[in-house]
Amino acid sequence: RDQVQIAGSSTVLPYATIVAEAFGENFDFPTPVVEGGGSGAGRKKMCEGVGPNTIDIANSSSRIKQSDIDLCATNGVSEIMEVRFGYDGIVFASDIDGPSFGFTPADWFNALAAQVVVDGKLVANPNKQWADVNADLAAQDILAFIPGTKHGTREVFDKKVLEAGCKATGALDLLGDKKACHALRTDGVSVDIDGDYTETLARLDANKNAIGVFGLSFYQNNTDKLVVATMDNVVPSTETVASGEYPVSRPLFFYVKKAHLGVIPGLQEYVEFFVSDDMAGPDGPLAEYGLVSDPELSATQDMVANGTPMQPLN
Amino acid sequence: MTDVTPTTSILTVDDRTRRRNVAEKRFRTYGVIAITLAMLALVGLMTSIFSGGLPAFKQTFITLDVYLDPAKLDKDGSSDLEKIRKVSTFGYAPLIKKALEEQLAKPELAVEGLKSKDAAKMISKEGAAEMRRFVLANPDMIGETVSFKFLASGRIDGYYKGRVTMQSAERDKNVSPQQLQFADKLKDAGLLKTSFNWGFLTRADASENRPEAAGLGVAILGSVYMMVIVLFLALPIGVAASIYLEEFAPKNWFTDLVEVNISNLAAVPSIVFGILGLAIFINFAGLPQSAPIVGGLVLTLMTLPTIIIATRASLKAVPPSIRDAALGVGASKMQAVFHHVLPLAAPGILTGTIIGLAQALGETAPLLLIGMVAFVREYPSAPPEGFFDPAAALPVQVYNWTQRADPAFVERASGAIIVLLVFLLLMNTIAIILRRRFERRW
Amino acid sequence: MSAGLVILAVIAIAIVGFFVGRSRALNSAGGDIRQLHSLPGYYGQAVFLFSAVPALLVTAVWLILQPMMIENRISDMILPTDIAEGSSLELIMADVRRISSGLDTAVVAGALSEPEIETLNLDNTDVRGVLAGVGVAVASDIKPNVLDASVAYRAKTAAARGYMAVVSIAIALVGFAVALSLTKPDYRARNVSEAAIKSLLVLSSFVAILTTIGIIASLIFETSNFFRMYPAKDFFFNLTWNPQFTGGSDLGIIPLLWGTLYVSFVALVFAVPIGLFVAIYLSEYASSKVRSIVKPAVEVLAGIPTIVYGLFALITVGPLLRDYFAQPLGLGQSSSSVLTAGLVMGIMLIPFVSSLSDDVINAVPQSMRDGSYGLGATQSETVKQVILPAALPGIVGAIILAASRAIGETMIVVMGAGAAAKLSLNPLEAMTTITVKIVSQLTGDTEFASPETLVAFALGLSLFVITLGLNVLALYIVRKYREQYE
Amino acid sequence: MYDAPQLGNAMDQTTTKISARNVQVHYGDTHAIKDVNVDIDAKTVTAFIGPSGCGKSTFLRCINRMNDTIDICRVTGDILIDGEDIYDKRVDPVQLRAKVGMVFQKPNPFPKSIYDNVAYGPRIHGLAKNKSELDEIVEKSLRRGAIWDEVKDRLDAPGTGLSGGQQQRLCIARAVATEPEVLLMDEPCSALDPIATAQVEELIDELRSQFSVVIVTHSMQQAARVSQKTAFFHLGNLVEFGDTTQIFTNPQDERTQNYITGRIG
Amino acid sequence: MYDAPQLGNAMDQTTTKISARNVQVHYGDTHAIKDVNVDIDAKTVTAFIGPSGCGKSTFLRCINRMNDTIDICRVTGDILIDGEDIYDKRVDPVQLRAKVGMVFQKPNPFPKSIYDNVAYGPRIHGLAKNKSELDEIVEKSLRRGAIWDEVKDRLDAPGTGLSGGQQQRLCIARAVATEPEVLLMDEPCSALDPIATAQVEELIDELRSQFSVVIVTHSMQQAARVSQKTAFFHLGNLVEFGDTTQIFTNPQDERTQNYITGRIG
Ligand SMILES: Nc1ncnc2c1ncn2[C@@H]1O[C@H](COP(=O)(O)OP(=O)(O)OP(=O)(O)O)[C@@H](O)[C@H]1O
Ligand SMILES: Nc1ncnc2c1ncn2[C@@H]1O[C@H](COP(=O)(O)OP(=O)(O)OP(=O)(O)O)[C@@H](O)[C@H]1O
Ligand SMILES: [Mg+2]
Ligand SMILES: [Mg+2]
Ligand SMILES: O=P([O-])([O-])[O-]
Repeated sequence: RDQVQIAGSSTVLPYATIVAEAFGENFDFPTPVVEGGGSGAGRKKMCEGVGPNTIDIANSSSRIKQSDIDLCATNGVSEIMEVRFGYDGIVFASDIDGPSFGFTPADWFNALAAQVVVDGKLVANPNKQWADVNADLAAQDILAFIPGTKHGTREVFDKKVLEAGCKATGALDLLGDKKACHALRTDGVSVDIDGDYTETLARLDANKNAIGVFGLSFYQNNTDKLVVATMDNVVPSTETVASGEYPVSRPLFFYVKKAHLGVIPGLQEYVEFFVSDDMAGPDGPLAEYGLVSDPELSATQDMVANGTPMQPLN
Repeated sequence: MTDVTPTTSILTVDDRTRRRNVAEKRFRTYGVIAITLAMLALVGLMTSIFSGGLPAFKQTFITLDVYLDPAKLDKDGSSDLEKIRKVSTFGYAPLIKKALEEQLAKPELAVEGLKSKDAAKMISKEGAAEMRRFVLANPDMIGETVSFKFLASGRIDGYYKGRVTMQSAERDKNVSPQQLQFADKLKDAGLLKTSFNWGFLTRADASENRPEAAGLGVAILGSVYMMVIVLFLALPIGVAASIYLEEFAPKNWFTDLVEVNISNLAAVPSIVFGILGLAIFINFAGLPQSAPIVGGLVLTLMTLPTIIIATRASLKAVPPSIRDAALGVGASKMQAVFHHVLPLAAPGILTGTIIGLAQALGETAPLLLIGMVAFVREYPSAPPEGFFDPAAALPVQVYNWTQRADPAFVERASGAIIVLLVFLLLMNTIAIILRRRFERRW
Repeated sequence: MSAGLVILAVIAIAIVGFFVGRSRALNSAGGDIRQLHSLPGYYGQAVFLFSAVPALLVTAVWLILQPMMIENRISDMILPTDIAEGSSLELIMADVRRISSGLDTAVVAGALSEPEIETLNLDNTDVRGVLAGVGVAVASDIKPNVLDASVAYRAKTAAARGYMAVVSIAIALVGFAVALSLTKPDYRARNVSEAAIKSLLVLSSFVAILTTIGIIASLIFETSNFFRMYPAKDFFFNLTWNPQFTGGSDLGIIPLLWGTLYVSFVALVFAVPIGLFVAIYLSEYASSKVRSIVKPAVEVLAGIPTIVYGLFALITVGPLLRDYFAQPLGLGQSSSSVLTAGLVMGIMLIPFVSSLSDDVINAVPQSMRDGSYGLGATQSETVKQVILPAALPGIVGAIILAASRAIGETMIVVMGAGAAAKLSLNPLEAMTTITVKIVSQLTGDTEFASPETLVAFALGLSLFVITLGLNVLALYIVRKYREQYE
Repeated sequence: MYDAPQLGNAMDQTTTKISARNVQVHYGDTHAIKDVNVDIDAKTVTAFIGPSGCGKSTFLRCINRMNDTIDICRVTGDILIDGEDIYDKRVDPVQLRAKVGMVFQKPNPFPKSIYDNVAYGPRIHGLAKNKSELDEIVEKSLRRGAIWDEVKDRLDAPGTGLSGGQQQRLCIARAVATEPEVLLMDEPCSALDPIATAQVEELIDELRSQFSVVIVTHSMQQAARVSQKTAFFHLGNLVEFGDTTQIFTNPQDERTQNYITGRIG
Repeated sequence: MYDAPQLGNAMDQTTTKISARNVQVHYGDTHAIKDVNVDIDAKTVTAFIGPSGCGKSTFLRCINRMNDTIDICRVTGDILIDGEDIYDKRVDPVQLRAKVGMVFQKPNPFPKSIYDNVAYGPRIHGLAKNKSELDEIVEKSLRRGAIWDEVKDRLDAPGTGLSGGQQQRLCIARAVATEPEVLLMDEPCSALDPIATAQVEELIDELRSQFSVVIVTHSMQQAARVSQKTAFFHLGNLVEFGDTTQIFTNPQDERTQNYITGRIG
């Protein structure tokens, strides 16, 4: 096999293809083959073993899990390199012709949670319109398209929006358990999307009064159709995410099978090229597409150059 | 009794016949309605596919004279190819920017408020790559001014296809009204043209940053390879299995089991065939990831039940007297089947093949698990080695493109569907013609 | 001699055998075909088969057994100390195989020469580097014993290949000779070659069985893992499907099963009548010209990628049904619904029903129609009472095909019916199917070894068993109904 | 050899039931029927005789427009039944065929039970008010078809599992079950033994009291026995038509003579 | 019941070609052939007569094992051809059928051209070395089937577009084209006119000089004309078997007598 093979997160996929394309153009190696399929599936594939019919790199929009590392170990993939190359912002947007919104996590919790606090007591969610949730918001029926439970984005939504809202409204104290904050109403107001952001966009098109959850880069490519909502009065952008002002974001990774380094032609070069300033830097094509560049990129570059394997998860 | 006058005239239709004729008409109308519905659905779908996809076959190009500046491309003037090779595409981008700056400086082309950095964005990022390829192939041209026909970026292209308007550009982060004005001026100056997009059929896929450069070349090859495998495996195996089950197998619980089993396989979700393919062909047999051979084998297994069910149904429909006639002149059962029964069952077999291949050609889910739903830019080599090289497939390309953020990919996805349908028709034409030949009544 | 060359050689011998056998048969009969038991071609085929089949079988068995035998011996060369913690003998043997084939590659690429390999040791050569240079991946640094084992493995393999070539070709030649000696006028060559063809046919029908076994085998392991993490009782009887990212999910199959059956049913309600009427009209009423255009045109519906149907459902049909049907009737607000997905899927399934039914209806002998017309039946009466019953087995096949496709469809359901699992009778509500969930649980972000992912395998296997049951039922019903005919 | 016809009813009152004028039939390029003119009387049995392939079946099929179902078949000229042109646009072939029944040359039972084969016609024409009436019709028809005794115990068995002669009689029973005014029978006794043949001939004679019967036969004896009128076809031409006794005793045309005496085939 | 005949003494030259011993045939529950024993001589024509549905076709189909193709049909007992049991495991039914040809009761031409219909047998048995030999065989067979003149101009036309009698003769031509040693003919002349019938009878007579012919017929006259031996079946039983002249002039069994004189059917 003479080309690098990569699989995993669909969030990372666009970045990986941009890098792969540029890599193929500028190096004498063939362009790597990049597959989507989801972070979990990608890590599983990487851990299937060592050899030409297994992949070299797993893209992941969340950190690798201990169970994956164990699986890798049982299949002889003992050394893995973890590369964090940037951040992904998650935004809330609606149809451009509708009203614009300014949310807080508490608004989302009150709009979508199965149980909310009314007069200090937990009751089944009675809110019908955004204005019921927060008088400052438009009097528009609540309808939200959120990522399905298999998406990493959902995990971020659960943690950074719902849990934060849960705490802010005081529901956490009554519910007692963080996980209970994740329970959503089932009356069709919150719709899980198993597909991708394009499906969410199409659904917004069919339901003009809905609000969808998107990745920052996806939104940036569709600013003529979508109007983005602020969160805690912060407008999402690569800058506000990088500075940490905009709260809803997550790191992006890829994992390299060390046994293949120096064996699969171009693998080392690809990894280095990916994290180079030319690509992943704040002015590189990845940032242009919507990646929030990692402020600690140079540390990553050093790590890649040294081939430092990953330390055990703590 | 002796009265010979006719009971009824046949020229006047009696009540009961009238009622029956109404029923007949109604029945016939149902048929017409059914066909009309099917045709309407077809026309509706076709219209939406074609209206969405036809623009993909046109592409906007910008012709520019670019000075291949030795100061950038061959810094030490050594003309050493190794060193020229070191200059990456990032090094070529400024040359394009410079060339545009020159155009922008011309009074008739000047647009107020348009920065040269933004003007450079009107040219596809593929432009730099094309220039680099050109220079590496013709290093002696460094220092000359060369005219390049660059792809316009997706948004500019979209402007001439109605996807982007001045209004939408106001709100669009990736394009500004000034850029559009400049494009219009370039057009007036004859530097910007729209022409047929051969690249759409021949180029490989491109990344999110350059939808205008994305093409179907690799996907078409991958689909061809897979269909060759499917056709040459699924058709013979399917027909052979059906012949055995229908004509030779003793009718007992075991053949019942096989029959039920085959119907059941038809109901297995296609992704499960992907799981099977991953387990058996890649993990067990050690075949490579992302390769058409694995895709073809998986699709073969998926198509088999369709062909078997169709073939058996049409073998059943051949009247036994034909078999008797052949056996009666001393043909063996095998000869009777191959000489007489099979030709009569051919229309049904071909129908099964048509439907089975259509399904196989359009299927994405099983390919998901064997690594074929991927970004592949290298063309697979010629068969048989090519069967083992990574490749994409047409439905995969459609699936990928519909998931991308840039709206230009939506149009390409529809264009890819048109290609897929044309491919399907080409593939099926032979089958359709053959089927018409074999159709007969007796 | 590589395995490929051996196979080619055997086939070449067999092809020669075909021609020799044929002409020998002709000669033995003095050029008079009538003296032969079978047509001369059959004698040729018999020689072909005798030459090729045993030799190829031996080659195949040899190719499978050889690595096992050799590995058995070689694995003694690996000492327990060579096996690192967390690793296993199997993994090391995989390395041995990879290194030895890598050495071959290196020789071909000119990076190593045969004499160099004989004296190869880790002190004088950076083996890993050399192999990497020719693009062969090796898991970790090579230990001396592993290298020795690899070299030995390579040598033994080469020797075994040589024996194999000799043995296979010898068998082919023996088969050739035996078959030729059998070639006499009264030799039943046709029976031999037909028996061979028949075994091919039997083998082909085993492909279907093997596929089934393969599917079950590839699902059962992870399914059992799933049931170790998640109680079977809950999976089969829990009425909610609500997977969570972080665990603690409800994974009841019932709502998914309901959705599957409901959506498929709705799709068939559209597809079967329309498809049947299309078939009837095309085969009984339409002119051959209309038929030759409409039939392939309808078949295009089966070739449109399902994603197009999905978008059609999502963007056009869904909102339409919601605005003009669901909302005015107060039946719901959702633009995704069972009805949307069923309707759109029904369109896709039309050709599955129509084309095959058309073929079998067309195959009903004309004398049946004549008999009915002669009694004064109208065309529709003839169709309903004579032709459809006569064509029933084929039509059932077509419907089974359509139903199967409906159950297995993903994209249309995701976009048309949504992704929410629900138990409801209202066809205008969003629901989802087993297949959709198999795809979404299998491709996602959660870790693989979690019940949320593994449930996909359990769903696949359950669906397999359920459809098996439905098929048995269908066969039983058809049998019972069909008995009065034929 | 020939039995003299003992069916000498007075034939002066007969009226014309079917008349053919300049009928021509082509199968593609084959000219199968050449300009045939004939008047077939009501309440008589007319026999069509002639060598194999001369066009008897073709002409017979014209009379109830069964040739409509053969794509390549073209019929020109007029055929009148009760003075009405059956090729008229207003004519409903379905109604015509209900009135003009047919027994085909090759027995073609439906792949249904024996009972359903016979009940099929009465059902579609609504001849029976209820099940017991239908049972009666079926029994009566099977009796008339001279097959009741053989099949009465297995009415539910498939009609296709009968012997050749039984199938033929089943088809006769099926045709008479709809009570047509004209019955066209294409070699109805070809597979029947003498006794069964006699029974069918009896049936034909019985039908004649009300209806017209046209029968194609290769047996001169049979023609002589059952028919009052005989038409002799040769190579697509209607060579001679007249009273059966006259045709067999005193043929006008040489070809008829030759055929009857066994010199041309 | 009628038992195996011991009357070989009178005809010492003739040898037994086919002998059936205790043959029983069941179709599911129907007992179609009941314990039949018969010896059929070489180089003779044997006629099977009997009322419709008595089992003639069934027995005929046993002789070349065509009944194998009917699922529900069970045959017991032995049938020997040239002393060899054809139901023996070692017997290849294909070879048997090449040796024992058959003309079916219902004409069943292949939906192919007339030429291919006839050429099919010779092709699969390799009877012709080249195209012109094949042409010869086809012409000769069609001539023997008394249909050459009618079809010689349209050998490429489909066999299914022929008239009933033409199809029947085509099937006869197809059967003789393979030159079988025994020819089983199930009512081969049922759709034929007298002349064609005479020609086929001539053919049968000609075949007799080398082969055995078994013919099922409903025409007593035909049986008397062409056969040397006659077997009378009734309700599945072989009632009587003997020289044709003896059967027709001096039947031993009452049932035979009744059938011949037209009293049972
Ligand atoms: N395929 C079949 N399935 C069931 N019963 C059958 C089948 N074929 C024939 N029979 C029955 O077996 C008996 C003998 O049939 P056979 O065809 O041998 O009669 P036959 O003597 O040839 O009569 P015919 O002169 O009418 O052709 C009949 O009662 C018939 O109904
Ligand atoms: N479907 C057809 N296509 C073409 N030619 C046909 C067709 N049917 C009959 N013919 C031809 O038309 C002529 C008359 O055929 P027809 O069936 O009327 O003969 P027939 O008198 O009934 O003969 P038979 O006594 O053999 O049944 C024949 O030459 C025949 O070959
Ligand atoms: Mg006829
Ligand atoms: Mg019979
Ligand atoms: O595809 P994801 O793993 O990024 O959701």
